[in-house]
Amino acid sequence: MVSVEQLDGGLIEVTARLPRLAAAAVPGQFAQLRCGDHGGPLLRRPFSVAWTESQTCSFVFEVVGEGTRLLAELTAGDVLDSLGPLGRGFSVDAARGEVVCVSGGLGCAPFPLLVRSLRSRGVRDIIVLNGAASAERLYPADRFTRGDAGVGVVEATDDGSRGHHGFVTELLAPMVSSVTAVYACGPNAMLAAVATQVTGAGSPRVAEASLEAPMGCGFGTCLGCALPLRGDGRGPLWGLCCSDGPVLPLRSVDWAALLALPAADVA
Amino acid sequence: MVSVEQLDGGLIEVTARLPRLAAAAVPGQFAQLRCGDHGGPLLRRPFSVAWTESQTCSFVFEVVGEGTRLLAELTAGDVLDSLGPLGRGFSVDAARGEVVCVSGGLGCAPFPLLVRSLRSRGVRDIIVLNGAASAERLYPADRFTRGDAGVGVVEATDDGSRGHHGFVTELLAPMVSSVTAVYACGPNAMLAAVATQVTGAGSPRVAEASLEAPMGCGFGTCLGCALPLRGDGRGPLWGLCCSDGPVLPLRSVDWAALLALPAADVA
Amino acid sequence: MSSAGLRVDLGRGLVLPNPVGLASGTAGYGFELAQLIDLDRLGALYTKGTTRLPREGNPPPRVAETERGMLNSIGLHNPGVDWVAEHYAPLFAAWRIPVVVNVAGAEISDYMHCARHLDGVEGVAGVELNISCPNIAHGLDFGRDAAGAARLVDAVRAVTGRHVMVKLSPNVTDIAAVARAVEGAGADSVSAVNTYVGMKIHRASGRPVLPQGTGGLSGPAIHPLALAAVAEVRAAVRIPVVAAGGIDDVATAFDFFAVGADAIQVGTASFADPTTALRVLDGLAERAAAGRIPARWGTTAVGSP
Amino acid sequence: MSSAGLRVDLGRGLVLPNPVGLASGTAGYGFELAQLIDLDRLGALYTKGTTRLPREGNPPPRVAETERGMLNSIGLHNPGVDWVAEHYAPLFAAWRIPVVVNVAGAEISDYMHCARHLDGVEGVAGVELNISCPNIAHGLDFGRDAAGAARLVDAVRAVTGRHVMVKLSPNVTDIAAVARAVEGAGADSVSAVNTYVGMKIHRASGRPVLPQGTGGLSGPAIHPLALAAVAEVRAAVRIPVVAAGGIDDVATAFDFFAVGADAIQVGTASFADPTTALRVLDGLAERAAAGRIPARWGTTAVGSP
Ligand SMILES: Cc1cc2nc3c(=O)[nH]c(=O)nc-3n(C[C@H](O)[C@H](O)[C@H](O)COP(=O)(O)OP(=O)(O)OC[C@H]3O[C@@H](n4cnc5c(N)ncnc54)[C@H](O)[C@@H]3O)c2cc1C
Ligand SMILES: Cc1cc2nc3c(=O)[nH]c(=O)nc-3n(C[C@H](O)[C@H](O)[C@H](O)COP(=O)(O)OP(=O)(O)OC[C@H]3O[C@@H](n4cnc5c(N)ncnc54)[C@H](O)[C@@H]3O)c2cc1C
Ligand SMILES: Cc1cc2nc3c(=O)[nH]c(=O)nc-3n(C[C@H](O)[C@H](O)[C@H](O)COP(=O)(O)O)c2cc1C
Ligand SMILES: Cc1cc2nc3c(=O)[nH]c(=O)nc-3n(C[C@H](O)[C@H](O)[C@H](O)COP(=O)(O)O)c2cc1C
Ligand code: FES
Ligand code: FES
Repeated sequence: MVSVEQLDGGLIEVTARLPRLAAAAVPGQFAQLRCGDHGGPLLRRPFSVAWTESQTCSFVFEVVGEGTRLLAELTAGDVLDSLGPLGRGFSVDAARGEVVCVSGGLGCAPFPLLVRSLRSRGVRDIIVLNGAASAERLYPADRFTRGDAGVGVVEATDDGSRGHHGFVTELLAPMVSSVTAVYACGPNAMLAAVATQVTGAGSPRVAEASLEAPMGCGFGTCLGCALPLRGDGRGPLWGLCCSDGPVLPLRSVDWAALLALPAADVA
Repeated sequence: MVSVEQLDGGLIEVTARLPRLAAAAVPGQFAQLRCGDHGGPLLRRPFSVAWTESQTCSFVFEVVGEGTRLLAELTAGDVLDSLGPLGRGFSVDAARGEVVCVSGGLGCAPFPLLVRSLRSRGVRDIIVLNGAASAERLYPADRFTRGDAGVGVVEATDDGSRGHHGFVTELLAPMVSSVTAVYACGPNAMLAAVATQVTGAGSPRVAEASLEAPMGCGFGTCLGCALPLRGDGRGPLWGLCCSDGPVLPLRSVDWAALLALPAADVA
Repeated sequence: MSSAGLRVDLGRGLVLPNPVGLASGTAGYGFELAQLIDLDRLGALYTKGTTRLPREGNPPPRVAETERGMLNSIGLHNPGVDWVAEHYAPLFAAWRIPVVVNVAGAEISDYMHCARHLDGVEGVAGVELNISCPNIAHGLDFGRDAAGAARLVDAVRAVTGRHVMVKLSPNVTDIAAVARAVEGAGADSVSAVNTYVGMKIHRASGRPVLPQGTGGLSGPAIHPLALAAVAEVRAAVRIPVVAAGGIDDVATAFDFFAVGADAIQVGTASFADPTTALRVLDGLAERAAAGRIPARWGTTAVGSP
Repeated sequence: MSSAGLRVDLGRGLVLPNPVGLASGTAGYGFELAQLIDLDRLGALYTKGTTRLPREGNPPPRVAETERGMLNSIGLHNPGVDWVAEHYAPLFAAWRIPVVVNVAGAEISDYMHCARHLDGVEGVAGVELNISCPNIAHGLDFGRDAAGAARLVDAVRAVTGRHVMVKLSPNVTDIAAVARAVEGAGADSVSAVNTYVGMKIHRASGRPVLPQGTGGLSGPAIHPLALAAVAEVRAAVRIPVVAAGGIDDVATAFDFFAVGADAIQVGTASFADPTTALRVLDGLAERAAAGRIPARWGTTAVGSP
């Protein structure tokens, strides 16, 4: 039971009847989706839970390889096989007053759900800083706000085709001292840039990012999804993206080591 | 460009736009069909050309494994990737007057095309002896005759649910001496039974069968599709089903050796 | 589905309630999977490869997918044998599923150390000597040399009364020779196969995806290779043979019983579907109930290939 | 697509117009494929394994499909070297594509006989010694033993002035040692890999599908294994390395150039699509035209794994 929506710029939003996942998922958690049936890839692919209704869950992605190609081919009536919710989500309890979400590209995925959750917990003002390569690749602002006046979206594009011309992280600096929480999701370079802005004195109490790593299982048994965490100075300590994360405090990640790793894609 | 017709008893007839195959195929030849796309089986599957129109070819099969399951899933608009025509077909030149076709189960596949070809070459009477396990698994008689009064179909079923109760080969005995050609296709045991009826004196000049073997390529390069041919007495000589056959003179096959081989299916 | 009557006695105290186990490195130490499935119904849990000292493992990427297979280069990321004996074993002791600790090392003394520390520890049903890990320096030496493997087993045999299973490497010219050697040295059983050395290239850079260059290939792609290897091992030794390699349903598991395996391990398939081993077990129980499992899981005579 | 500038000189007179060849046993002696594709555009045809005397081959089934792979047990069905030299070579001589005759045997004298009979025969561009056929008795002995392989190459070297390529078996503990040994004995190049020993079980009977029990696994399933093997061979020898194993498009072919192969062979993929090798060649020519092929096909330094 699936519906597939093609957004501008190649973004795709798939909504499927997954009542148990919908009931259990907290913002920032992900599901392992099977792509294709027997002939499809051996391993599942991880996707953030982008939205839930009582019976359904939505995921946002674009086609980057075989798995996402098969997901994009789903049609109404197909069954989506999902395992989850998995991993640790965002800390929402300490957020108060104003918070900011920083999204880069497909990093938008966890934020609609996070925004709803924060608002339902009484967070007054939420600013979503949403960046992408170009205007048509921006996830639509109203999918973050869902008509809620307490949520604002500020956009940035690398090519200046909409909103701020430049990196989305450039929009963060002026607000970093006034918010109680920063949540980020996007490319590693963007996350590292966010991390440098939230490590000084007067930084927000909550500063977290959702990270990615190639996954074997998604539930902590294969030890495949290692991410470099800050160690004791003798090199990084490997944490697991799927079970220590995917959401991690920005200060616990060894950003230099992370940026030095080969790209996660294998194309 | 495909149409798929579900017949009774699990038989399926697929018709696809394959103009070059349609133009070139002679009765008894086969095509190597790709089943599914990238995720499907590595190797193609061989199917007899059952019927041709100027632009299309038809194939008859039932679902026995992964490849045929994927073929059965084809829907209108899908492309059928075919390699062929391949192999040697039936000898039609020497046939005159009366001929008989003996079909067992899915052995029906090559006969509609053969019957049309024989009639167009002036063969007066064609009897198709069509056997199957039960009535609903019989390929419909009118697909052999296509309304042609010069073609008769006599049916046999193992369970007696239609026509002669027993083996189709039992119907052959009374006519074997009066026909100029016997063409057979079906399970090996049936073909062997036909072979014993056509080897004595007064046997028809043409006595041929279409055989099967697991195939790697279908065009003579892998040497995978070995069939035991009559050798010089020191054991069988291996011929290639795909290029020496699939149609072979009944007398050139080493039936004892063939029946001693493990079944071709690998389920 | 009842799994009574599926008991497998592998010798020296290692009795599996049924032949369906979870392969080393694909089920951690069981804690995560216990949240997802009823672990206690299974026949055995083979833990992540455990070493003398804790190990951080290799830098990522540690896994990469191939055609119907996956490469891994985890590098024996594990908390060390002391931690396992002190903190995990007491939890294992509360489970019904026998836990076999997979042990790895670089020197014979490493294996001896681990075996000694696990000997007599409640909750540890036996050790599986991983002499075949392709992802650490020297990790393959014992597995690739029959004499070396025999020396290793001999030394470990001297320090433990527990069941000693030896996990064979398929990356060898003559797996039967290694199997015979470890049997001769006192191994109670062998398991086969570990992963095959493989590589994947990152197309944009032309460099290997895994920083170590190579990794271990597992999954359906290796199933036919593992079958041939297990058949060869079965023909070479009398001790029980525990089979692994590309099992993803009851049919692929049964293929191993057909070549004479005594028990099986489900590996990579658990990643995509953590219930795979339970499905295999249910299928097995169904066949057993229908009388479709002859003595010793229907061993057929398969000549040494 | 032009393929000018793709010439590969493998030494001792074996010059390939381009690096894309058809692997032994997957193109027969070329005659059937010549009906289906423009064979003369390709870089080399490696013939079916050819023996001293004609061979009938193994009883069927000879092929069986596995997950993204196939097993074969053809058993060197071939007309014998005399027939090839007398009847086929004159036809080869009329082709532009260099034809390398793949030679197999049970004894050193068999190989010597074949090499001698093919030496100086017009139309035969070289011999590829198949020391690694898993489908005949003794067929693996030379390929699995570095010293034996060296003796074989040494003996063949003495009776032919033609290019001698040695086809390595991957079913060994140390493929680099075998490669070094044959290089030392005078091989002009090596090709790797031949098929991996595998098995498939007929589910209804529980018996192997292939009457010999095992067969050789080829196709996409082995691609990651072949990449690791070729990388290891590349690091071990200085002579040219011709790579095979699971190539089914230009990307999978390029993976081998990334690990330092000088040329490639397309095998199993030709069965499903006889135009595969031409597609690979076109893709290669396109990349070459775009300057995306550095010297020696973009060899990157891949450490011995
Ligand atoms: C926790 C988590 C949440 C994610 N959420 C989303 C999301 O909501 N929307 C979205 O579009 N993408 C998300 N991703 C990335 C997404 O999983 C990859 O884009 C996807 O796996 C690519 O699969 P493919 O088969 O199409 O690509 P291929 O490149 O063909 O995949 C090949 C292999 O590489 C791995 N891989 C490729 N890219 C990545 C990546 N970026 N991260 C991890 N592994 C990768 C795949 O898992 C697979 O094993 C998330 C990743 C993680 C770890
Ligand atoms: C020349 C020729 C013509 C044929 N024509 C027809 C036809 O018109 N209609 C029809 O229904 N069937 C026909 N067959 C049989 C058909 O090819 C098989 O039923 C089909 O390959 C099964 O594929 P699968 O993937 O569904 O089955 P699986 O059993 O999953 O196939 C697994 C493997 O076994 C091989 N295999 C299984 N059964 C056979 C068989 N009977 N013969 C050869 N190989 C087999 C397959 O090729 C494949 O490699 C023909 C076979 C040959 C050789
Ligand atoms: C991610 C991963 C980690 C593994 N780690 C170990 C290990 O630590 N020790 C070991 O003996 N085998 C290890 N293996 C090998 C498996 O136990 C098993 O032998 C192999 O994967 C083949 O089975 P499969 O194809 O079902 O996965 C590992 C396999 C995988 C996929
Ligand atoms: C049906 C078949 C027959 C083969 N026969 C031979 C042979 O006679 N001599 C040889 O050296 N290799 C033989 N091979 C091995 C191939 O040449 C090649 O090394 C192997 O198949 C790996 O490449 P691939 O995965 O692209 O098929 C054969 C392979 C197949 C599939
Ligand atoms: S993906 Fe397996 S441990 Fe994280
Ligand atoms: S199927 Fe390959 S030679 Fe006949």
